[in-house]
Amino acid sequence: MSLDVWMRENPLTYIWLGSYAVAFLVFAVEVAMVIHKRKITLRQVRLMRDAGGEE
Amino acid sequence: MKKLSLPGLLVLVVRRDLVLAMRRRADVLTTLIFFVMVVSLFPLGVGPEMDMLRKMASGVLWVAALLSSMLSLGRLFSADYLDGTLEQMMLAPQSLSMLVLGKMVAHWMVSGLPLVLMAPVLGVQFDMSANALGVLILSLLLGTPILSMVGAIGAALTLGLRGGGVLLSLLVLPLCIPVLIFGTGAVEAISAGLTVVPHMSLLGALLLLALVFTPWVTAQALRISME
Amino acid sequence: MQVEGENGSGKTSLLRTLCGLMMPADGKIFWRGEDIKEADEEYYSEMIYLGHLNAIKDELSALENLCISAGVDGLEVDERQALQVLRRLGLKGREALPVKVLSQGQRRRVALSRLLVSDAALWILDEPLAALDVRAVDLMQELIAEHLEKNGMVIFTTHQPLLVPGVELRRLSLS
Amino acid sequence: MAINWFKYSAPTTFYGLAGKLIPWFAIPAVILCGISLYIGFAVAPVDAQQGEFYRIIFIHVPASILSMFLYMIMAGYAALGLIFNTRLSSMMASAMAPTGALFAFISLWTGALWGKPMWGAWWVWDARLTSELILLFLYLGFIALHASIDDPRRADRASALLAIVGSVNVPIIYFSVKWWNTLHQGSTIKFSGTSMHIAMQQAMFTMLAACWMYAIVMTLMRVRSIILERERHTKWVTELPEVQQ
Repeated sequence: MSLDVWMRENPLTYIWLGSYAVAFLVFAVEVAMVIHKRKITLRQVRLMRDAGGEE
Repeated sequence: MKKLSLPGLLVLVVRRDLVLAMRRRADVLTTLIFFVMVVSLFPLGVGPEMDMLRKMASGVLWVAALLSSMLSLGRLFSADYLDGTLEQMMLAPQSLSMLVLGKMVAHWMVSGLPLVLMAPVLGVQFDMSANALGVLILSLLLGTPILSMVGAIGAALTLGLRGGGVLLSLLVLPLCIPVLIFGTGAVEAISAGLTVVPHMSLLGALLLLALVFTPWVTAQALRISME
Repeated sequence: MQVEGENGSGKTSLLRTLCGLMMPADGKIFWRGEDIKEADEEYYSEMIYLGHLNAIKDELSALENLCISAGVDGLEVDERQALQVLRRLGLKGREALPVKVLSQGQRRRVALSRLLVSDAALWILDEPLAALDVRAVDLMQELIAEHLEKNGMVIFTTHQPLLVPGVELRRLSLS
Repeated sequence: MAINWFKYSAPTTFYGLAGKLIPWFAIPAVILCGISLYIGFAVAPVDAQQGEFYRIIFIHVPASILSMFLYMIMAGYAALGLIFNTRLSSMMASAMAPTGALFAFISLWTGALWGKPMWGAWWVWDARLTSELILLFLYLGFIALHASIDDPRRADRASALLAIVGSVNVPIIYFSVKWWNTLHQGSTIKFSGTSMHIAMQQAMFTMLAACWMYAIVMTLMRVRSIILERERHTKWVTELPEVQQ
């Protein structure tokens, strides 16, 4: 199988692309999601405050 | 006026749920038919080689039993919840755990016991030996009550939620894995000529643990869900 | 005591909180000087709650329903007594029918029958008169009067006027 | 009234505290991660048995450890929230769940990638991999239950109960899976089979520390959002500088 051969010839690329890149991608996505969530929450809170102020 | 004792209460609740199940027989039958169907589909899916089927039999029967007990769990509390009976149970001076235990026992008798009784017939379809069949029935007998009891926790937590049925399976199935492992392990052990005592005693221990803790946990879950 | 208020003013919530089905956001509820959270069993054996829902099973007959719900309340009721109670509530001849064939008012009566077999001192009734006809309302007034005579307490909500002869009702208005 | 004060203003003060703590964990997390990668790839020697492939463990093992510890800590917080009715601990529990689930996922993913060159198969029903998978299911159940209940108080309490039941079950599951595995003559290759070089240990422990810091940062950031969301009706939230602008 070609993947098997390739993997044995380029172990470091395999490790980096397969494990570390994926892991760091997951971390990056999580960080992005958390920051996005904070932005949305802040916007919601402001909307609530503005709506409350008009009442 | 006479006060009802705790065992009396247990009997009352079990009898009530059994009478209700008998008057709504279709529900009980669908669970059983589902079980039979899932088990019968496996040979169609993997082919009729008897050797393979004999090997798979215990696993197939156990997984099917697990799935069909999930199917009936949703109804465990929801009917009582909708018509207000559950509310009354929470206000009863007796311990809610006892009432919950009664409902668990009734649920097992309605949805677990028929599966156990049906298992030999299906086992024969898979060409199981008499020994293995006996062990399988014994393991189901010990294991299915645990499924009802652990499932009751999930049923109480998902009470009245939309999409409760799927969620219920998602919550309960991982918790049932040890039962599945020990149950099928026992059958494999006897097929390999080994003793089944450790499997059975572990299943028995799990059953005792479940018997002690799950009614109380389920009662707490009901209180959380009913608030 | 009669609790009054518009729809959504919190009557049901108040009653549910009183019987411990809901936790108060603040404060405590006392029964005979004890917090109901601690006096769990004593409180619940002296209290009976009837909510919007009838808490009866469609598949069971009126008689079975009464015996079982009394059993859940911790009381053993013999058949003769149960039949008597059902008869008094005007369900004569329908005791053995499954409840699903009865009318709304008749189901409400089955639910009310629990009150008559219980010896609870405190009745908490949410809309007890819903779906009841004039005769049943009269009967309800009679029942409440009897209960009060036995030094009982009743807390109820209603939109209909409920007059109990010889008793001054206390009113609590939520608005 | 000391307890009341604690109960009601804890999220208020914690919001600010968490904000101040985040950089103190975020920066070391990045630095430690860098150090670990340097040691792991430049210093640590090639393993005699496993060749270069063993270097996956520098991320795999910390991720597995984190996923298990986070579940236990989450269950602990959930129990605190359930028993003492402290809102902050319930919020912490729900803030930790996604991070824990992601660590479980990373652990499974890297485990599979390690397995392919070692065992010749992406997935082997090894006791540890299987338990990790079940742990991921438990996380998903917790998150799904929390998400499907609208009332936040009921959501907190219900999922807390689930987390506690799950944490009681985790040892039973682990034991049963391990037993099942030995019964079926599973794989016997183990990470710790060969004695570990000191540099390998260093790389792994620095990465473990980095992952801890990362998990703390994520939890704190998420809990800040949750606090804002739950407390959006209160005065202190509307007076926050980040809301004012």
